[in-house]
Amino acid sequence: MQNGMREITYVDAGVEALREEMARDENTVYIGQGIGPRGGNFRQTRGLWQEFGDHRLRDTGICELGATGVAIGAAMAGSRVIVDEVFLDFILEAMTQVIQQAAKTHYSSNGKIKVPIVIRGAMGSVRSAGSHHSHAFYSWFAHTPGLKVVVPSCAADVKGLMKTAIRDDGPVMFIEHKALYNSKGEIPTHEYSIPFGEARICREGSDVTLVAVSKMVQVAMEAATALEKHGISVEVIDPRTIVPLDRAAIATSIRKTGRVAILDEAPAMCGFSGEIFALACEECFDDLDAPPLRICSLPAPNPFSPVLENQMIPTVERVVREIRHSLEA
Amino acid sequence: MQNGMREITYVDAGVEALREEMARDENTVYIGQGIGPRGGNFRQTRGLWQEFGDHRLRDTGICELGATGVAIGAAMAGSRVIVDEVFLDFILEAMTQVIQQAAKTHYSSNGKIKVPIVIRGAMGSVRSAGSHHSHAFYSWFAHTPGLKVVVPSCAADVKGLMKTAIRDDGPVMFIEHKALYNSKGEIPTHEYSIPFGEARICREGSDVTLVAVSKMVQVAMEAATALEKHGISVEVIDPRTIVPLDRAAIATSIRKTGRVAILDEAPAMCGFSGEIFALACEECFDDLDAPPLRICSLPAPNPFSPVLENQMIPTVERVVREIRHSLEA
Amino acid sequence: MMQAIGTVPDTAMLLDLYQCMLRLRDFEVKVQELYRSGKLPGFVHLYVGEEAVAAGVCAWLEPKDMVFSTHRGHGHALAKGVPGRDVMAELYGKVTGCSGGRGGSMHMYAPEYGFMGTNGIVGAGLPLATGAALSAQLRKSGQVSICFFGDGAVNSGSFHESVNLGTVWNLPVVYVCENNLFATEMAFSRATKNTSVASRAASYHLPGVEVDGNDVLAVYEAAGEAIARARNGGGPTLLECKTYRIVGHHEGDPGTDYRTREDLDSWKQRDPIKCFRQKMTSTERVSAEAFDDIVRETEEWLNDAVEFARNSPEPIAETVMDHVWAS
Amino acid sequence: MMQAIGTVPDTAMLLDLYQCMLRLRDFEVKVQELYRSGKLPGFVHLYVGEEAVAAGVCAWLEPKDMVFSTHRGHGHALAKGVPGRDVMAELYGKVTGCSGGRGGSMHMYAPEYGFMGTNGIVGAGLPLATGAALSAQLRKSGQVSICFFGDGAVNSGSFHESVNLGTVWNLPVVYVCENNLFATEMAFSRATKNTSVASRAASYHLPGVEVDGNDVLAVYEAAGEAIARARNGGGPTLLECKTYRIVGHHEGDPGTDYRTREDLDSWKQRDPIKCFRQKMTSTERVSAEAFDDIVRETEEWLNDAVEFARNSPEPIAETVMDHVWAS
Ligand SMILES: Cc1ncc(C[n+]2csc(CCOP(=O)(O)OP(=O)(O)O)c2C)c(N)n1
Ligand SMILES: Cc1ncc(C[n+]2csc(CCOP(=O)(O)OP(=O)(O)O)c2C)c(N)n1
Ligand SMILES: [Mg+2]
Ligand SMILES: [Mg+2]
Repeated sequence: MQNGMREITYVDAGVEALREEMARDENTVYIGQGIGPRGGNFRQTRGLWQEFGDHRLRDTGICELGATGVAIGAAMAGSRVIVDEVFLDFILEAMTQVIQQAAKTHYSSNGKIKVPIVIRGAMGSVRSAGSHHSHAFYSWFAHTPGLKVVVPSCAADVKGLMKTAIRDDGPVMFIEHKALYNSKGEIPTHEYSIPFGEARICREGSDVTLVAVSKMVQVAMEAATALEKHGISVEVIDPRTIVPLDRAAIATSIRKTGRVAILDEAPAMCGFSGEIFALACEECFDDLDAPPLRICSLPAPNPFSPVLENQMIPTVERVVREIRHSLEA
Repeated sequence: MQNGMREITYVDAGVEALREEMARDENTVYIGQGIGPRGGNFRQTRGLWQEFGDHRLRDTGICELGATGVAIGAAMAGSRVIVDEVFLDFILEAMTQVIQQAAKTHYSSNGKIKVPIVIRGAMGSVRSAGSHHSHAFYSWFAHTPGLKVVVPSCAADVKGLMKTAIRDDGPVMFIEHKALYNSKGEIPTHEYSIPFGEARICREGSDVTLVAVSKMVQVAMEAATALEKHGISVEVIDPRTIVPLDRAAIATSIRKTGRVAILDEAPAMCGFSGEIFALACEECFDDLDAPPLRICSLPAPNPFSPVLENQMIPTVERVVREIRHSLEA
Repeated sequence: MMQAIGTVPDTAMLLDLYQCMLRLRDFEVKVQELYRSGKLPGFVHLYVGEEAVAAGVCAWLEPKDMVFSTHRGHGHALAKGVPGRDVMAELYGKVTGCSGGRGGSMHMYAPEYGFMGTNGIVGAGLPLATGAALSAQLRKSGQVSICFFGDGAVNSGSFHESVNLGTVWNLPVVYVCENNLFATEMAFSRATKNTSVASRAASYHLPGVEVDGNDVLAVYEAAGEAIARARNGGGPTLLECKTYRIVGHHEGDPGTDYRTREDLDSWKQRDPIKCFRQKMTSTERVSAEAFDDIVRETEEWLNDAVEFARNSPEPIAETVMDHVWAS
Repeated sequence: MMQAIGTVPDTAMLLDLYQCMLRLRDFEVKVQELYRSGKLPGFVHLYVGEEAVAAGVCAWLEPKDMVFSTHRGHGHALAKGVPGRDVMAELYGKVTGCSGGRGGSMHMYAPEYGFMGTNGIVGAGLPLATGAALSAQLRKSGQVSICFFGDGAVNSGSFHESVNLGTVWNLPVVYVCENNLFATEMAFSRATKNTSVASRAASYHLPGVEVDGNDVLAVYEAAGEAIARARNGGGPTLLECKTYRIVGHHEGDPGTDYRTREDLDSWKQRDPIKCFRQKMTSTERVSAEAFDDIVRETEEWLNDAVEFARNSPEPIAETVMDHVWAS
């Protein structure tokens, strides 16, 4: 391990950020289901209740609509709030509060009312969770003016971006990936935060730029390693935040490689992959040797059968195959 | 007026389709707020209650979540259902039922349970309705596998597509535009329906393809007329349904003109405009003389002030300016 | 402004209540006239006939207290102390409006007066007000949060989830239902079989109280108790004020297709302002002259607000993207 | 299968109830074993301890009647008549499962048996079951719609909006709350101040009934009345069955961090199957031999289901896009 660094899980990195920020500002409250004594369904609040108590860790019954609205109201009134939907899927119960109130109030009030809230939820497929528990519709929030959207792919980003999210004076969608919570990564030993809108080059390469977020960054990295054996040098770039989006960094990479592929756990239609696609052409049309390539989940609800779901969601094999094919074409 | 045609408003065209289909199948029920004796907030069910009665026109209190879930359950049990959110904005109360139940059940049940439901709502900006009543997030539903998405721009399409929607055995999002309800158009005098997935060339042209849906088709047509005076020949194409999407027709037009612009009342980020952008490059990269052009609403909540909203949403002037600029560049 | 519970309001308070109700009434009647003559963009829902509720409740509020309102919220804003100029200018969509012209009738915000917003979404204020009360409890600020909502919101999940949370956490919030018997054209008795809102408090175990929403003194007393309970750590109250809008649902709705002339007329007989003045003068608690002075002041106050709004500038188009993001 | 209300169930019915409960129990114990040994993908929530509810309710149902279930739904599916083979194969994710392997534990559908689905979303079944009842009313099909839901769903807006609509429209639906006192680790008494679900019926004006959910005969009788009322046009009923899950929330949860050993043990004493058998034999209404025959049959039935599931093929990867669209 590099010195000044230590190993930690993706989920514990979030807990650390929360502990530091809740200790820093006692006007910060955390609302959700099972986030108190239980420490979170994913262990995402482990130890916080013991440290900050019932008052600041507010367990609720099953009422995402009410709990999310309560969180927004508390933020409007001057508290800093984290509201945890636990599974991102359950935010579907509370969309009216997220879109109509959290995203609009600062603008409609002419900047008079701030809504410093982090809306947290875990997205994506994990262990055949099935069609109700595997959504990856994070691009919806990017399509909604007024919401910032964070989709971290590793422990270091979870901690640094969570701290920035909590300190932000507006609503931030903090969307982790269920399947990453137990993954380990290195983070700095000293306190730090990561600004929004700065993409990370996860791996340098010269033949093709591969853009991915969240769990698909893992898939992209493995695919890049495999493609190297085929003599293809892949640059993997992770925007880390969709809003704000680091267009410059992505464009710079594409200009360098002349090609871009977008890897997404969500279906292609009207999503993130189309946005990066457009970005590539808007910024680098004359530098593109080929049209951008979209490698996305097939447009189906998530099937329960592992055999079927493995066919639906992009795998390392599929990424390797499609990128090789596109370069050989 | 052509013979075999007659004039009717966009809203009445929908009423006609509903009357014909409800008369055709007595197992068809319509659920929503103010859709009974009142005849609909937009007059979108005028006369139906008098004809079909309380049993088949089910007025509810303010409970979009319950009403939408009830509609889906009734469809699962074997009825044909139209559920009216009235303002599309209010579907935010019911997203969990639309996304988790309506869109998933046919797939998750291995095709055993059909959900023949039309989920209706009026989108878009009208008369400074403000930030809570002006959303155009139709692309969200296109991003959700299992939902078909209809966005009609004229009376003839409303009637023909509504009939197809009601007869469809799966869930269909039928998204009209508030500002079009009173617009007049010609429709055939004989009974007809329009299949999904067939784009309409609204105007032929040779210099640039302009893709738009819903109210933006009007703006596109006016802009095309204005651009003609500047010697620019615009082909306006309206996909009419986003899912299924008539990729072939759009691609054919782009190959012909060599250029494409997408006009959208929604913001660009992660939306419909990016999808058409990708389509253009995926299908016609080598035929494109320039990167596709996106002309979308600015990414802000809808302001109340007409002065501000007029600046936010694409106007004929802006479309003319941006297309001229892109062609002269 | 606070008074001990039970004590009858003194003359100053009686005049305050009258002034408040009259301002709300005259303001809305003016808005109706301006809207009909095409001066105002958007849509407006007028508070005419329900003034006793806002007046009786807000009489107890301190500036730091917070009010969450509805689509029918001009009256709530004025009663909480937002200047008529700021409200009227917002209805004109002018830059001097309380939301700088970005909001309009259903998006008025004036936190500087403790007014946390009208709202275009039915039921949305319920969790928001509950959350504001949670923040007040955490900050030990002594603030009370008031949630105004209509009978139409009672059948929504927002009501159910919010009142339950407010009760579980014993929050300083008062849920004030303005039960005017209709949600647009939908009679409350058609929307549910239980037409008592106060009775629903039993489902959550918080106090439920019903009062005549057209009797400003009855509202004043009941609200006083509920607000004192909230402020003293006694938790939330569900206060149902039975009232009636003697105008249409929104400007443009005659409001007579779904309500009988007789009902409408009988409720006009129970006009909260007329009745209050009549009662006060006949019992000689307040002199007609004192009331007349207020009538005159109110007229000047209103003219000033309209003049201010009319003469204020439009927002500048190029500022459209301002305030999408905080800081 | 229908019997006149009030009549005591005959011996055949007593044996049916026992068989149903035993199948549900043995099935879940087997699922637990299979899941722990890594044979099953996904997540499972077991019905152990609550068998009397599904058995007592479903005993009254005809094949055409419709049941809407929850995340804890294996028992509901079996009690409604879905073959053990179809349910077990679905848990294996096999193509022979009731959802062809596309669904899994929380997405089991067998409309051919009137089983309208388990559900991954708490509260989602409430409006769905209400809507199915609306369809039955429209089609005059004589079907009854049953909605099983847990105490956790009671605080959700779905409960509030659905029960109100079902009551307003007088629909043939029975809302069966399986109040096992906990939603995951959240005690119902922490989630709300009113721990009686049946009492909430007063808010909507429908009948509310509470029964001992561990006493199959009590559930049987109360459900019989509610189902007859629904079938005869008398409208919906809210039936609260007080029970307890004597296992964890889902496999993996020991279920003891938030519940005391004492509570758990005392509820194990009230095991619905043991108690029923004990009562029947001691009162000599049913012979031990008759029960033992059922124990044997059940074992065979279960082994057959597991064998079938184990030997069934996996879905074919290339079929992943099938059934996204109807027809
Ligand atoms: C969630 C939602 N559904 C529907 C509407 C449309 N709508 C606006 S006001 C209104 C009636 C509200 O009735 P009530 O709550 O009783 O208030 P009142 O108008 O009587 O003051 C409706 C249905 C809305 N704004 N929000
Ligand atoms: C809308 C929603 N929120 C949260 C969850 C996560 N969840 C699954 S089961 C459960 C507890 C349900 O408790 P209850 O309704 O009492 O049923 P029980 O598990 O006790 O049978 C929760 C919170 C969910 N599935 N859906
Ligand atoms: Mg009302
Ligand atoms: Mg429970």
